[in-house]
Amino acid sequence: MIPLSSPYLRRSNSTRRIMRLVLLSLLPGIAVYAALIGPALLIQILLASLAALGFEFAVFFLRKRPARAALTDHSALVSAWLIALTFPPLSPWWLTITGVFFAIVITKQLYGGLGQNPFNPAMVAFAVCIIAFPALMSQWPAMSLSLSLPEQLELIFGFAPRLDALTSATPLDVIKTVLQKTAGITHGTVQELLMSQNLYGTFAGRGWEWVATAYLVGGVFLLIMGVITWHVPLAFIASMTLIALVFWIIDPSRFSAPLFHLFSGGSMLGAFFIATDPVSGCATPRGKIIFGIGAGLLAYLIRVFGVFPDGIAFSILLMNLCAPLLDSMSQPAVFGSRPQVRVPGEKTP
Amino acid sequence: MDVLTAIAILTLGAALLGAALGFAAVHFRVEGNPLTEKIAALLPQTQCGQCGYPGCKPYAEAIAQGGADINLCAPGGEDGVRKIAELLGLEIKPLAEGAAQKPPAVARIVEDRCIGCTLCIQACPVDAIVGAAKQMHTVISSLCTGCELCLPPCPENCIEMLPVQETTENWAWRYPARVPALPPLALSPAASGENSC
Amino acid sequence: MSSYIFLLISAVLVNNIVFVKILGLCPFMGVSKKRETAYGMGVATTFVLTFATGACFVIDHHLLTPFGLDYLRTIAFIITIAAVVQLTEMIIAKTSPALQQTLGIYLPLITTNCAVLGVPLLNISRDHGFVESLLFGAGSAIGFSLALILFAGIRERMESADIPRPFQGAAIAMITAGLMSLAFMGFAGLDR
Amino acid sequence: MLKRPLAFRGGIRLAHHKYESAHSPIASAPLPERLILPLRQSAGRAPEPIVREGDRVKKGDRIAAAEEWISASLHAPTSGTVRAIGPFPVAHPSGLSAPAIVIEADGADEWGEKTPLLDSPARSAANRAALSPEETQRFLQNMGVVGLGGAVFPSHVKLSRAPNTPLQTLIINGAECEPFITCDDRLMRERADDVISGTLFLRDLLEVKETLIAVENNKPEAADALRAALARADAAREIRDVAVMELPAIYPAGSIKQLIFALTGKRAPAHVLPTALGVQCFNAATVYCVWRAVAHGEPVTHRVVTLTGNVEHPGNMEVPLGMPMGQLLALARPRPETDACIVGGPMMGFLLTDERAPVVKGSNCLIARSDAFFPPLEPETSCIRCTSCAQVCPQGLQPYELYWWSRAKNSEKAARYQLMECIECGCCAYVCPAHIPLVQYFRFAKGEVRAAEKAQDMAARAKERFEFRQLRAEREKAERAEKLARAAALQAEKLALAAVTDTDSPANAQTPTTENAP
Repeated sequence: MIPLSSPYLRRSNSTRRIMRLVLLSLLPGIAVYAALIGPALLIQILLASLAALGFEFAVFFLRKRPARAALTDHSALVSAWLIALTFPPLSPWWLTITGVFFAIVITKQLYGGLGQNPFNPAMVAFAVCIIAFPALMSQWPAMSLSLSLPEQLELIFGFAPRLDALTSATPLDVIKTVLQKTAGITHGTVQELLMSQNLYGTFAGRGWEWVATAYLVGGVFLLIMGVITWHVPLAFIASMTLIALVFWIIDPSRFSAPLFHLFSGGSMLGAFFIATDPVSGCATPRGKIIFGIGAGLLAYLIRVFGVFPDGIAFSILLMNLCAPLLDSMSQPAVFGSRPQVRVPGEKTP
Repeated sequence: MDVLTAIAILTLGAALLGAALGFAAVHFRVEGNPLTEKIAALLPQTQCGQCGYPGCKPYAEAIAQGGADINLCAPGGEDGVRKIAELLGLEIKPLAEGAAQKPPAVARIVEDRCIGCTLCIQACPVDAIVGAAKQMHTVISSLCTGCELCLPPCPENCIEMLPVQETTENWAWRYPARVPALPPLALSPAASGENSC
Repeated sequence: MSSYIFLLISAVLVNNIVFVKILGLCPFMGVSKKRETAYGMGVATTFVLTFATGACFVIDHHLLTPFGLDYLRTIAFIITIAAVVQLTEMIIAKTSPALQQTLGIYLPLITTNCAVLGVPLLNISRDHGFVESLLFGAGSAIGFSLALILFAGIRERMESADIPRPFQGAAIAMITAGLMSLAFMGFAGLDR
Repeated sequence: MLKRPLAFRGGIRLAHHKYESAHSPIASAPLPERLILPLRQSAGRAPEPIVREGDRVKKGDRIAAAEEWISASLHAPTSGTVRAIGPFPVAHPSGLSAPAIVIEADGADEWGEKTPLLDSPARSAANRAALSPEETQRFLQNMGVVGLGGAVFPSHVKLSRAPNTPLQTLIINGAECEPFITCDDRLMRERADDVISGTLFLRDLLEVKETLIAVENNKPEAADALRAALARADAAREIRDVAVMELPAIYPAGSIKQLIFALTGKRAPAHVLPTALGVQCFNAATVYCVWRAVAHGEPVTHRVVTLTGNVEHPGNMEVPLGMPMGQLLALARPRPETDACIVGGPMMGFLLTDERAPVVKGSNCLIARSDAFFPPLEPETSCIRCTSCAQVCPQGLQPYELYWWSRAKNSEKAARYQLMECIECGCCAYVCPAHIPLVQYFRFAKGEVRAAEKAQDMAARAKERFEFRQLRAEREKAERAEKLARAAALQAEKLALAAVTDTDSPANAQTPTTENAP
């Protein structure tokens, strides 16, 4: 087939390739995470992926449209993987599938599918589930816990009682709960408190710091491949660092260091993989920077002062709300509409 | 007693508020309806009267006063209805029955049948027909809005509507079709062999 | 001072009148198709709401309570609000015909905007003083405008999205409002 | 003068594909039997034919004369007989026909009278003071000189001076930034002296301070040839203010706004002509034609066309205007899998819809298309707003927004995102990972915007005329009423007078009533 209108040349690139690169750059994070937590993560990823493809197919079937292109563009997989990575790895199977349903069907396909959803599907899934099932969504296995594959499978698919003993507080939980309980009692800096609970690693939460580092590596790969631009991650990291620094300087016994915040929870995943989602985020350079700043600030505020253990999902959803407005207000100047260079010798009227 | 106080206070309040409203109604009175002009600006100004009103402005007035439906203007088409609906915050409607949008056309007088009666000149709302009594008349096609108002008065039926032809000058690109249809060109090597230098 | 700030944050974000209190949904759904109308409605509502809260406070504290007519509160408030809306409409019609036009039939809708009645009633139930009442009223109104404008921004983009037939129009707008509400739940706890 | 060209925003690096057609010299195309000369070969109004069917014409004879300022004349490319004047298939994306003059060649190729502008020693290259700019402009209009870069704007119009801004810079555009096209490259290499002479002629005419000849750095031979020619001209008389500038080969370096910025640092705002910035720009081939016209009296009857793509013998040919394109491309022997012919470059050209359509002044290149050279159509997928398009847009637009609204046929919204500033260079569609034919959406939406503007104009004019008509009707009515009133008043006065005279004689006191009776 011959294209009707010029240009007749095209760079070989495709949405599928972009999505594949995103998946590829998630691999280091997945590898480290899985090494720490066990094969449960991989099971969750598989589960989420299958569910995502199934839901996509179902929607296209109901709409009587060919599903092939949508199923092979890997965009559903990206959402699915992000859900698997943000949900507790030992969540029961139905929780993951509920999340995927909200992501793929409600948030993405009801708005017309790829490229038209105003909200990030994975983050809607997270927000829905943490509000609907707060207890399940905060059962994070202890990093030191080593369960065998059958045990993990039983927890995910079986009816085994969910033992609270298996789960432990994440470093972010500790900051929130323990600090509030011990308000007024001097216990040194936050870092010392975490150390006392054996939750502090080299520079941030034990174990989690390496997962975050692996996400950072993947994110830099995405940057180098040109899939994302520097605006959002840089603005996100900078704003989060800055606000954390301010509070840390004010009171190091109540607030933890910026480095800790950057490498805890979903900060790195959010900065490089979620806030950079082009569909639900801002598209203009200035809009992207504001988006990143807003997401970074809100994530910190919600994480530290709000009721939820981590603020990434809500901060990104809140910035998603603002994205259309930010975009239209930050339209860059069209070439030539800036004040032109003065022509020498030209008389000014 | 309580009931009486309640009634008294409510009456007092109502009277006060009523007085304030009454004052405002006098003081902040607005003359005319600025909506009419805005609606008129969205109408195609063909003055064709197909909407049932004697011109575009009367129709605009009728819409502004809420008397007329917004989907009566055939030359404005669906796009025109959409614009009026957007202006007034109403739901978009399909064009009214019988108000189908026709392809743009201009009137032309078949000159050898024209008897110079000037009836069409009097009918033309935009003075796009020139001519004098007992002389042949001509439509200035660049001014003609295609309203067809000159057709009924003509005793000789000598005015015809010519659809505007597409030329390379007024042609515009089409909406991209998902599957373009273009016949392959006969640039076969056999053809090229005959003319090779 | 800081309590005032937290009150404002609470009214605008944490307890957003639309997304958390789920009040004032008719104008929220009706006037959010275009951003220009949303701005206008936001301004008008902010004005009416702030003014109405003040007026209602005065009426409640200096007219109804002294005479023990608390049971007339709802009807008295409704009358007050209706009058304020009428006044606003006339003033806008005189001063800004453009705004009057963009607001169209929605300006009288403010009368039936439950947020405008809800906020003065909430003020009474929370024992807010006059300044607090005004702040709460203004904050709720700003929160309403914010919700409206953000929603309008998203809806303008959605206008040309390929939404499945059964969900077009009000259905997807409701879902969007729900998801926005979900996002606003993230603010929970930030007013303490 | 800038030491080196500035980099404009956006743009893309493309595989040049220039070597294939640029390595052999310009050949002469054989004279076809019939030449089809569409009247409209330039921007503005088409010229009016001044020949009739059956007229004999000689090569270079004027066959259609410009009747408006923005219009250029048309000439017979060879001697022969006018066979027909009427609609004929033309090279246009629409595939529609347009009025044309058909000349049957007699094979003699006999020149008519040549009247160069610089016809005597008094009016030579050395002494041009005797020429008035207006005379030159009229001469070039009669010679049919138009921009040969593709926009075909009549060149004489561009020689008018802006009322307030003195011209600073003359730019000769030899960038030829689109891949595959090499006609200007070969022309600059082989006929550098004429190009330089034309450049100097325009420089003297426009009295500019500096003259810059822009050549992309993938054409070093052309730049060298121009420099050598410049040195030869310099030997005759000192030239200090003309320079050959080599631009980095980033598409679209030859687009006028981008070129002006790269060479002068001036940004042309929306809807502002370059002359308002003190810059004027001519294509290199146009400059060549200017010189052939003024010095040799040769109107524009031929042009160099690149034949390339999926062909056995890519190269450049000097082609008489009016030669059918299918016949021309056949000279380069298209290979078997050729399935279409692109007229113009691969980034901004269009597909030939009829092989009988003739070469016109704006046809710079014919490319035989095949899937090996050009990727076949891939299904359009959803835009994910990846903003690749915005990153390469040389105009600083947001094509993904334009697409969003153009796709929804909401051209008003698209226009608000500056749709009309789009130069249709195709960079956005080139990089789009979703394979969206962005430019076609924009062309469609632009058409809608123009149609809406036209409808708006029509409506405004109709309204004005209608209101005036009503006013007139009312005035006439008022006048008539006034006349009636006056007549009535006169009558009443007369009656009153009569009554007065009657009352004088009481005997006739009853008569008025009988008089008044109908």
